[in-house]
Amino acid sequence: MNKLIYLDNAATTRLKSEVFDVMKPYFCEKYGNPSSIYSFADDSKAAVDKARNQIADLIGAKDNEIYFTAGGSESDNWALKATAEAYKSKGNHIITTKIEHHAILHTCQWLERQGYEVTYLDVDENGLVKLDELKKAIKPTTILISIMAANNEIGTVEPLAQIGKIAKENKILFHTDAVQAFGHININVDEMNIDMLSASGHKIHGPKGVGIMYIRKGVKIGSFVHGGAQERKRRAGTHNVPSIVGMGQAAQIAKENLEEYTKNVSKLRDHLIERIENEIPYSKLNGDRKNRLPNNVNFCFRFIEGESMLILLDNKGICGSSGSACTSGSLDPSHVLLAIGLPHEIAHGSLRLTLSDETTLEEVDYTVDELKKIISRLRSMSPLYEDFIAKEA
Amino acid sequence: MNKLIYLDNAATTRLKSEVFDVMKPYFCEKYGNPSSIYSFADDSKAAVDKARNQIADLIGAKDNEIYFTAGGSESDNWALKATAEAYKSKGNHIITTKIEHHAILHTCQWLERQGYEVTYLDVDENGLVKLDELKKAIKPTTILISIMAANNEIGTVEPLAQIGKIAKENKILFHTDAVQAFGHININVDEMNIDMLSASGHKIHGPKGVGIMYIRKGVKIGSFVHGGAQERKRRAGTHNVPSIVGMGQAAQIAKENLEEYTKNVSKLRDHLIERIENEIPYSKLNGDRKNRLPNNVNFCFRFIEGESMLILLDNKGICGSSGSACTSGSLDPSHVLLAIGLPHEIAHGSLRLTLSDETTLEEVDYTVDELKKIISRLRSMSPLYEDFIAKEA
Amino acid sequence: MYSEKVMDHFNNPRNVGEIEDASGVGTVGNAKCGDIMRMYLKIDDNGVIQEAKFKTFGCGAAVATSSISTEMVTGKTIQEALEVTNKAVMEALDGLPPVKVHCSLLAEEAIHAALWDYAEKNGIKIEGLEKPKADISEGEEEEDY
Amino acid sequence: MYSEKVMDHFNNPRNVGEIEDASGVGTVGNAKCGDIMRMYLKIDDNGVIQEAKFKTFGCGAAVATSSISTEMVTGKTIQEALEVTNKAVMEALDGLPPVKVHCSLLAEEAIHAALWDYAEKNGIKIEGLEKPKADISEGEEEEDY
Ligand SMILES: Cc1ncc(COP(=O)(O)O)c(C=O)c1O
Ligand SMILES: Cc1ncc(COP(=O)(O)O)c(C=O)c1O
Repeated sequence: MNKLIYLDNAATTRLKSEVFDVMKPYFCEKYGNPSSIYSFADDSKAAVDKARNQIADLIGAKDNEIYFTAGGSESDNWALKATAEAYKSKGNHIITTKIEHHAILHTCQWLERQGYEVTYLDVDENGLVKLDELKKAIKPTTILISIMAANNEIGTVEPLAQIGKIAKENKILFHTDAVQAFGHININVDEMNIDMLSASGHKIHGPKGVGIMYIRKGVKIGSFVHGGAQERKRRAGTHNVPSIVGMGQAAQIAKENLEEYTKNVSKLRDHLIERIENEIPYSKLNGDRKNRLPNNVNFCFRFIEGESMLILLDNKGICGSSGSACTSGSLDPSHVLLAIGLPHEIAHGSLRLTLSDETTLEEVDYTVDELKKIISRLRSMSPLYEDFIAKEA
Repeated sequence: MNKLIYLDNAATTRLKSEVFDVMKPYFCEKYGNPSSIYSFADDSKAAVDKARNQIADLIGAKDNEIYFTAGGSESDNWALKATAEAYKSKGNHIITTKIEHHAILHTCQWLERQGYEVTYLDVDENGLVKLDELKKAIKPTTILISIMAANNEIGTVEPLAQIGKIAKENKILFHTDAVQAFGHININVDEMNIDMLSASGHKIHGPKGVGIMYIRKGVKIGSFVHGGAQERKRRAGTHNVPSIVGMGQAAQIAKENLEEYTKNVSKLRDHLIERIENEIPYSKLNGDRKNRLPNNVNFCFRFIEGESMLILLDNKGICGSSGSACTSGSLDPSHVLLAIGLPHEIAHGSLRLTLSDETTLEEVDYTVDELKKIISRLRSMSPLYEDFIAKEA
Repeated sequence: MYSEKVMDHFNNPRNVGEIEDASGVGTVGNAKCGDIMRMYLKIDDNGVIQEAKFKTFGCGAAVATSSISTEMVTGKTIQEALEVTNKAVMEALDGLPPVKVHCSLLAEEAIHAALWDYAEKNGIKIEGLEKPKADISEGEEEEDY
Repeated sequence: MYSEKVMDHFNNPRNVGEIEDASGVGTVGNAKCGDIMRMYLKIDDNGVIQEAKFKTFGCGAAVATSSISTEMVTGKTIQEALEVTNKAVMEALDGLPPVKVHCSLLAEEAIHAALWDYAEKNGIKIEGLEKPKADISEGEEEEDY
């Protein structure tokens, strides 16, 4: 096998060894349940408090506004379902977008089945929410605006501050799914008027299976996971101490490195984009060129299908992902690519490469070199390409 | 500080080093997302499959009937809420008991607020469900019976097979919260006619923040955490691979050791019970003497309050827990102790000591020696004891 | 969870016990709620508290607040003792966890109850002292976990 | 996810390309669904398939099923080629993941479409061969993840 070139950091990231080292004592030694009253549990308690503080720090929140969950999906479900329940008497209308993660979209569909009304906003061809359409969508019954901070497929960063302002002016709660943005771009819940925010540990080189929900003081939502009195009685379940510690540490590292990360990784990203655009014909960059996650590259290559591309990249040790139907496990290609206006056959040929601060220039260059060969090989066996060339001739 | 004597294994357990060793590679090396298609993720996928099999094996289930969650609380919420939703057209009545964990009780209370009807069965003075009352509680609208496999406070093991039989005869789904029983006593979902079962990793020397729900093939419940297509589209969220692997390994170890565990730990338990009963006056064993978890000891000591007992035990390095109001964070003592008929003032003086296969005879003996001194010290400063002695005299 | 001061007073409680010929005895709280505090006061002819003792059934905070309040009232006049409020007790203990604030209320009430008993026995009226409630009410909503 | 056989046929597809003077050409699937398979057959006067080639736009399974089905029909009579069903293709590949079963249907359809084209060009009727659907329907409900 070749050396591993991991360019799927939007799917999950490598747990940083520094993070693992901080987690380690909480597995077999400091294993006490933080809810216990004996002093053996003091370390666990202090560790959870510290992590809460590290995370609050990254987004300008107060410690007691951070609630630990099992991941981004749970946080998204919690935000939407509990808001719908708590603010039912105020209204039944929720505004979101067509390019949200399924954790939001499927939850919205579930809410529709419970009698809620959901508006799914269109986005422009770069994946940006149209603010005037957002304003127009607001009704007297609107209780929540849930718009992602950054898209997981095409990397587009939404205008959070402006959305927050609109929400605030209309006295509507604003939730943002920041799973891809948290630790990757600067977010400040006060400056951006964010009332609730979802994030996940494993997207920032922290552990899997842990996430957070930021809930602004004063937001009156109840629990999603009912049970014990953990997390100020808002989220039941024995604290997952090692993972919480890991997410805290990862957040702190992300904060410390944010400037450097942004600079280095977006430079690599731009190099990758430039080489592909220059060297591979019939390719198209997806997502906004400027308002873009530092680590996201997403292209469509015409006449070929994403899964075959991935397998051939895999043969060369390169890990990427695609929005093709074959890889999404459904018959349609990515709803995000369709929402930005791509026809199905183009969307099937998408490739997402997402970098990290562990990615090197050599890896990026090697990837482009191999990608070029792969794409011309696949085109040479594509009936679509055959027809296209025949027409051109 | 003294050597740590950890007798709170019902709260959480020490992660076994053998389990940690198996988890380790999945943090920083085999960190791939099992939903990805490149071969780097094959290890993660295989690891999740293996864990699923290890867990299925422990309870006589099929692999594809095991769904990974973030813990016992989530599984309990899922079982109740999704069953209520899916079988709404059949009825709106759920039967449970007064001694369930809050993950069940608070979820039931939430369901009541949504219009469901819940019967909370009484238990006898040992905490056993009365089967005739269960039968009487069944209505044409009953869609679910949820009764715990073993109680977390008093260790009473419920007659699962008989409950399952009643459920089956009446064509009602049977869910059991087996968080305390899983890996501690023998459970077979087919023989006991269990349709759904909740379990948690950290109660069997596995990791925190991971659990499972067993769902019998044919049970038509939907998701609780909506989103991605993981877990046969029934539970969204990136797989927590290291913890899943750990829970699988812990389940396998539990299965292999079950016989020895039962023998050794219940012997220690009985020794502890006997010494307390013989050496500490005005003490009362809570829970059923025979149908009892191998590792559970629960006593009430009259005239004293649980939290002070715990602090003084803690001074000696001994970790225990209590059902007193002070430790539950509410004003009432444990609902379980009240349900078995104890008056408030007695319930406040409860102490739970829960053993593991790592507990030694020396630890148990030392604990009783210290406990004796602590109890007489607390009684000497108790106005209740003063009054009692005055009356006796 | 507890401050060092609380732990010190819990582990080494001052003035545990009874006063046989107490000038006033007050018992507050109830066993149902898990807290009973009984305070014994010995008050001299000048109305100065010479000695204070307690017995308590309750949690660590209940024992510690009892202990420190016996210290705080000793040597004080009755009027001064009335200023040993739950706030003062809490401060003297370097704070209590939010769920334990009611224990400091209990201590204040125990002092009042013992003084009330003294006043009744001596047929006097202590200015600013009201008849103690039979029970300690619990109004606090738990803010923290 | 894929068997070794599938990976072998995907990585080293047999008979990729076009046949200039093909006896029959069939194109099935559509780009919208992400799968297009085009099969070229060269059939001799005895009705034996001398050569088969393909071009495919689609996933790994689509390429592999195309590849193996060109091998499977080569040397066969038309009637024998009709027995190269999707089941046979799947078996020859040591199975396909449940979500990929439709790819093997596509291969079967591609053979049929090429034979239909051959029959039309030659004005004959092949027994047991129906006019290929314009599109491949997708009835399978995904059982696995
Ligand atoms: C009987 C029972 N059910 C549910 C739970 C909740 O499990 P977890 O804390 O892992 O979510 C527990 C443990 O606290 C329990 O003992
Ligand atoms: C934007 C977005 N939201 C939510 C999620 C779900 O997060 P998790 O898989 O940690 O539950 C993801 C990750 O897959 C994501 O990218």
